[in-house]
Amino acid sequence: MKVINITKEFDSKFIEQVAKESGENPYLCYQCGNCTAGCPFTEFFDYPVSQIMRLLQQGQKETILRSKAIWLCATCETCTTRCPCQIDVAQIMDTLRVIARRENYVSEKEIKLFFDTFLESLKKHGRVFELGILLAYNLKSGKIFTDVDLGPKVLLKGKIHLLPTKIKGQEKVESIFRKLAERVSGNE
Amino acid sequence: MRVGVFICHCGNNIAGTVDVQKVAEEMRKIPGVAYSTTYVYTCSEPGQNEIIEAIKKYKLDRVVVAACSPRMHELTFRKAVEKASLNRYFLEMANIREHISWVGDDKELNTQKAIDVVRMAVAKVMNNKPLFSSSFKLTKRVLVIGGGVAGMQAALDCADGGLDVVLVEKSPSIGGMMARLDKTFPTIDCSICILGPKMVDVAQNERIKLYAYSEIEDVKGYIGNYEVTIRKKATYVDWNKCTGCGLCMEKCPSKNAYDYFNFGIAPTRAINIPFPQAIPKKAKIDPNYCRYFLKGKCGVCAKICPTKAIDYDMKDELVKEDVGAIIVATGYSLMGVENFPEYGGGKYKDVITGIQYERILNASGPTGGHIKRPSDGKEPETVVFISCCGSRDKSVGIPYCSNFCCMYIAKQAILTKDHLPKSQSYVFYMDIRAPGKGYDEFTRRAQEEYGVRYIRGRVSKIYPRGEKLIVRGADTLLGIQVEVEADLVVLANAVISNPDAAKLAEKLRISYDTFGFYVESHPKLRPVETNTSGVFLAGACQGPKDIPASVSQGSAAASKVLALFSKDVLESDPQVSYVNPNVCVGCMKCVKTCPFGAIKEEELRDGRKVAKVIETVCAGCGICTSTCPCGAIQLQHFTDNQILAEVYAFASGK
Amino acid sequence: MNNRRYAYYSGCSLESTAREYNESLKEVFRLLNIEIKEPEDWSCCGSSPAHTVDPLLACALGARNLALVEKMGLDVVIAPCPSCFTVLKRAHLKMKKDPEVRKKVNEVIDEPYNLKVSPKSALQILYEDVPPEKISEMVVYEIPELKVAPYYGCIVTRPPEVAEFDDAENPISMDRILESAGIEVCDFPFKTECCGAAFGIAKKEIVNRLSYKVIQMAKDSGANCIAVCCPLCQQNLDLRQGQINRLMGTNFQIPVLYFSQLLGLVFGISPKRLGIDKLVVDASWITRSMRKAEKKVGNKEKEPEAEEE
Amino acid sequence: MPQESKKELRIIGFLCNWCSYGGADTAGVSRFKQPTDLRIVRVPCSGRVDPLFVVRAFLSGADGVLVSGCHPRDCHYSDGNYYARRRLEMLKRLLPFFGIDDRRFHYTWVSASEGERWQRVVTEFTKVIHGLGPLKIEEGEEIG
Amino acid sequence: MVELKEKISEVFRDTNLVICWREGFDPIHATPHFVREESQIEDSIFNLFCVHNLCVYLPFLKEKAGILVKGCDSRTLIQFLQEGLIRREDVVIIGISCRGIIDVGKLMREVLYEAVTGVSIDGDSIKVKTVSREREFQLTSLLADKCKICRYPNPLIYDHLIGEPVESKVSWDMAYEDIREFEKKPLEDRLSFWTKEIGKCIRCYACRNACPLCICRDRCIAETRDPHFTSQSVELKEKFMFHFIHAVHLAGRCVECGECERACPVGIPVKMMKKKINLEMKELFDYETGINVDDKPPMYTFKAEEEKIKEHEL
Repeated sequence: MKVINITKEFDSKFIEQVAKESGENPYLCYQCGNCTAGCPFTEFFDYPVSQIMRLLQQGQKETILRSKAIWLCATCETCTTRCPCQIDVAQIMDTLRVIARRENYVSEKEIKLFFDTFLESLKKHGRVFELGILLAYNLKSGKIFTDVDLGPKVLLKGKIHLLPTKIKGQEKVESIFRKLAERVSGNE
Repeated sequence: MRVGVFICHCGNNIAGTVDVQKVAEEMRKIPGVAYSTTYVYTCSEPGQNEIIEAIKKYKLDRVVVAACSPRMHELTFRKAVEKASLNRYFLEMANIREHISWVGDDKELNTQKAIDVVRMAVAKVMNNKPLFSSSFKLTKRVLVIGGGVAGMQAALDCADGGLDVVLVEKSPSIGGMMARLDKTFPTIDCSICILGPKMVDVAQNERIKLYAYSEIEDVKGYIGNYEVTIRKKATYVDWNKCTGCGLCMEKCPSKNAYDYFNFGIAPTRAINIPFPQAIPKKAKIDPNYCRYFLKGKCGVCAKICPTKAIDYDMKDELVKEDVGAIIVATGYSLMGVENFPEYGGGKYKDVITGIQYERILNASGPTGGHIKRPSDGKEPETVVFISCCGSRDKSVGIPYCSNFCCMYIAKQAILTKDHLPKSQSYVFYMDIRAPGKGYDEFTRRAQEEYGVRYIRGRVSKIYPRGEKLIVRGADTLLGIQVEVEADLVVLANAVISNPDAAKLAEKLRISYDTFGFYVESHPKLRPVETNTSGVFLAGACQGPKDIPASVSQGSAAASKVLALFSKDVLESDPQVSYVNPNVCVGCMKCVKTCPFGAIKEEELRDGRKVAKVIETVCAGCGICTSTCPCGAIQLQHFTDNQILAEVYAFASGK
Repeated sequence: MNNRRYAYYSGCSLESTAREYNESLKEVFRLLNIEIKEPEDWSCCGSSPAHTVDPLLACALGARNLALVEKMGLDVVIAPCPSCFTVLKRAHLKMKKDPEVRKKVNEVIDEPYNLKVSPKSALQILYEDVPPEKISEMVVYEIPELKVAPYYGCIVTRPPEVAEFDDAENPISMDRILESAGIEVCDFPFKTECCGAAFGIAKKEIVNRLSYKVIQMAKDSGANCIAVCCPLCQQNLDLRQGQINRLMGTNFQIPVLYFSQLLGLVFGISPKRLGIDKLVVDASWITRSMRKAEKKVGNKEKEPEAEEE
Repeated sequence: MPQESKKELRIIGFLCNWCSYGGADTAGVSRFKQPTDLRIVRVPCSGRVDPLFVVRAFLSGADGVLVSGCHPRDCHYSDGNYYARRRLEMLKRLLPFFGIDDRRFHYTWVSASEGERWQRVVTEFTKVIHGLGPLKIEEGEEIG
Repeated sequence: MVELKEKISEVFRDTNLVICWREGFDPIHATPHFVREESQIEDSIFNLFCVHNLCVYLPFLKEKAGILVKGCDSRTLIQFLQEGLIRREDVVIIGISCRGIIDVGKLMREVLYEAVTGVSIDGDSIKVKTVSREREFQLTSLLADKCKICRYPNPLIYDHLIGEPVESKVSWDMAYEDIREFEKKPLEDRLSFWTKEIGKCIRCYACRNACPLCICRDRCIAETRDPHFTSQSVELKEKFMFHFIHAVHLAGRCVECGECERACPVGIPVKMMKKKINLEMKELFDYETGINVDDKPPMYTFKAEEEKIKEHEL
């Protein structure tokens, strides 16, 4: 394992940024490990939650933003609920994901793609068109056969609409996306 | 008026950033200032002599010392002016070190600030009046509240010192938490074997008057002269007749009473003696479970009692005791197991607390000292201990460490191995806190000799699988989740204050912190005193504490009482409030707001009602003075005019 | 009970994959005289993807719908899907707490939201606003063979600061509702474990492994049916049960019903209208074993004090 | 804390002996630098502070008045700061009715160990008062 | 009027002292009347000119007394009882439901300060005869300002009640609208308003002397040197100090009877300051003065957790 030169590689700006955007103070964490213990995804993570928190306290921006863990978090809120220091850990994970996306660190491409596809559908129709998401996702990910086994089950039961529903207020929803995008570019 | 002003250089501490000469010069310009000088170390002996000489030489009648904080040296200089035959309250200090020279770099601004502050002190001292303390007699008896190990130690030490002691214990027997423990760390002494003889000493000591199953109803009075009302709760058994034979308990048909002594690990009878070594060893009926009280008929115990001690009509009784000092040793409580839903607390019978496990380990406990788990009575093979359950957990409002859990976990894990050699214990911990003598070695021994597996991390959830409990936690050193298949889980539940701690504090007029623990007068230098003179603290009522610390405090509190009672009269602090009866309009708002009950209504000869301060009770806060609309009640040494003089002097600096 | 009126935000899932949740819930509400009204032109709440992109976006998507409800003059909106519920509630709380956020969000949505709506889950409405006796009264069928594992999922009670409902670690609302309806529930330790949530498409294996644990625990707890209140949970446990069996080598056949479907059954609503046939894992044995309820359920008498002579 | 200009404003502080005065001492012992405008009056308890002292200070020329006591629950006299809190809050709400900016009067709690907090209170409060400038209550036109 | 006298004599048999009103030196002035002899009962009156709050005499009175109170005055009694300044068993209260009283100042201005020789009231109008002529006014135009926003026209505490209950449609918000309006002005305007108003003060202390809750009377700290809160100088700041003393000492105690303002010879809106504090007392402690005997005046009590007092940030 690589030696970290804490004097030089301590990114305090990153800690501040995360603290500001999440509204949480990472220094409250005393590494009890309750989040790691309760997290249903620990076994799939490259770094367990408590280590993400520790890496954050140590200003290890690169390691965190490159980690898979921040993408695999499903925001089940177990960590937040059980944290004895009352840190909204899930909020921090969310913030890390937002920052990672903003700074083009994407270690879990499928998840990002799924999210993007979802939001694209939302923007386009105002509501979510599930079959469309699946098809678009399959096309873009190249995994054409994701969940094809389930398709017939769902379709036969009449659960998924074959055509998207577009609501009247779709433009209004789209305008939310647009205005927020303008805000971001306006700020920079 | 001839005021003398003495500006201290404090070496370079003050003189380095304050132009002390200029300050002295400015003071000379104030009318009434007869002398103003500087000295390098005013608190030194020559410095003090300088003051004494100057008082004599310049006929000074007031003194201002501008130096460090009055919290540091006020008493020093008061004694100095007294040596020069000046009343000690003719001294004022101006704090030009902590508040000026040490916190500001700009010498010019510092000097201006010092001039203002010293001028304010001069203005105040000109309004000072001589104050004299009065003396009063005291009752040389002491009340000890709480019969746990700390209270017992205090009671015994006081009695040894020749004092009469009134010992009040809330539960039916003395002994407290220690009487419930099986062994003590780090020596593995049998707890009741070392405590039992002490309990007997208390019972047999002629100087100790024990009120068991009694509580403090009311406290009146002040240091040296307290009048305490004690509520003797109804036991429904005449203790003068009860011999403690235990026959009633054997025959009692109500077998589902909650066992307070055993923390509900198993039921007891509605009439019971809490444990074999109880002192006093007397029976008591719990009317919440007694058939006679619930259904109006039964009477088995009354029939069977050989001495006819049962009295269903017994009522609470109030008795009064006069004492001169009070030692509070009310101990602590523990967070209930139901506070840990993620661990199935209250839901899974085999998730228990440390103190409950202690009772299971104990030979006089419900299992006779055989380790059997509550659900099915089987011997556990795997026992998991979880530290910091509630403690150090801000989300449940307990940020503090419970002090002794790390140690008793190690002890219980060792004992588990002793009792059940085939068993395996696991300890989930965040930090091992073992700073006492022989403590760290003890926790190491648990790991090295007894093979207790310590896992660094918290437990997130416990759920059943078949007869096992799955304990899912983290090993943060490895950064992985771990699961233990446990037969029994012991939670080191947080130490909390007694639920009625605040109520007692209000009666005693002592302070308590956010968590309900009593606050000592000074965390380092006055650890067993409270801010109410005459009331002392011992043991865990002040914060979580282990046995040695509790015993030390018990002895310390006793020595404080003995020292206090070594005098025949006490002197009162004259910095108390005083009512000018000619000004008082008798609205009695001061009476209502005084936190100490130190003001009473008095009728003058002309029939007019006015307020009057009981000097010995007044603590000198001055709430009354800021409450009084007409300025009739004035806190001596901090009168309206003294403070206003400072304000006016402040304003004149513009 | 007065017929309270609520706004009803069904959400995208209930319009498609979770149609049976939508329909069964509406039936149950109708029988219990709970009047609901859908906001016109509601849009998607954004679910998890939105807040991973931009917290403001998540807030704005939620707030737009809350503003619609506000315009209807109603003060409570029922969001049966926990994902929607959490987004709406968070949007509400965030805007309430931080005037800065309120300002920013109101700038980007078409109508401003003035914090007058409280979002609640369907579970909360049935638990807090409907007396248990009322539920018991409606029961016409009993299903003696049925033993249900009540599965709440992650976010209907978590985190407690957002949910402000029931216990985060050991919720009991669904247990009590089902019990009031005479349905036996088992002690289910994994009430709030995560099924894998939205990763069904992108990370199928994770979801299958997590869902497996939930189903296995239900089985271990003696349940022959799982009750859910979340479309994602339902989808993961029911639709993917076959995938799970293949991956883990198990042979689960545990039907996964919305708690509202179970209520509907004992209330006597036709299984077809409740969409029982839409379930992937066959649940027909449940309907087959239904029989007319004999006695009133739910009013358990106080047990006599246990005492020995 | 370097002062931008040497122009000081008149700030007076009433500090309880047990907590805040001690806190100010602690700040001193720790050499936590502070602006120099503040002059401190020691009182036994914040409950001793008559709201009229604050008024008197303003009317006698103070530009800012600070009162600091023990944190609620920690009062040396158990209840003093509770009374102070009510009375001073009343005053804080009354002052602007007469046209005196309520920011000129601040009451807070600082314990004997909170030297750093004391430094922050003094620094911030002084900054606020400098932002507001001197308080002017001047003679109106005479009647008749 | 017959009812009034009957009640007074009934009470008088029990107390030997009844404090009420009688006609003053002219028809538009009533004056306090201490009935100590049976024969004095005949002179007692109640009319639109019975402006005084008679409760001012009660604290520290060493005998049992009967007293007449209007709705507004009755709050004073409740406040006294809250503060323990009188004992309930020492007073017998004759309450009068009141439709408002006349502001004699307004009337005098209308009649150009001519001497009034007769007054007659007919329904909602009032005829005033002066030495030179007779004029008729709408009653409402002459009502005291405090009566227009009166929320308690009926006594809140009494042993005997006279008159039909009067309904008030005034809400809390209406009663304090003037304060809220004033607070909308910029700070500087508020300061200059008070600079002008308080500048008029001649330190006659009439406001204080009329105030039933200024129990200090001649020991008032506005006049003492010990404690020396204020000097006797005519400087504006000292005048301010006096009015602050008055306001602060009445915090959570003023029942808004308005006697201070009625007594002020130079027309300073003295009551406004107290109303402002009362508004805050309601806001902070949900407390309203003189409404409930069991309440505690908020400045003389506390809660460990104050729901409404937030810590102030700098």
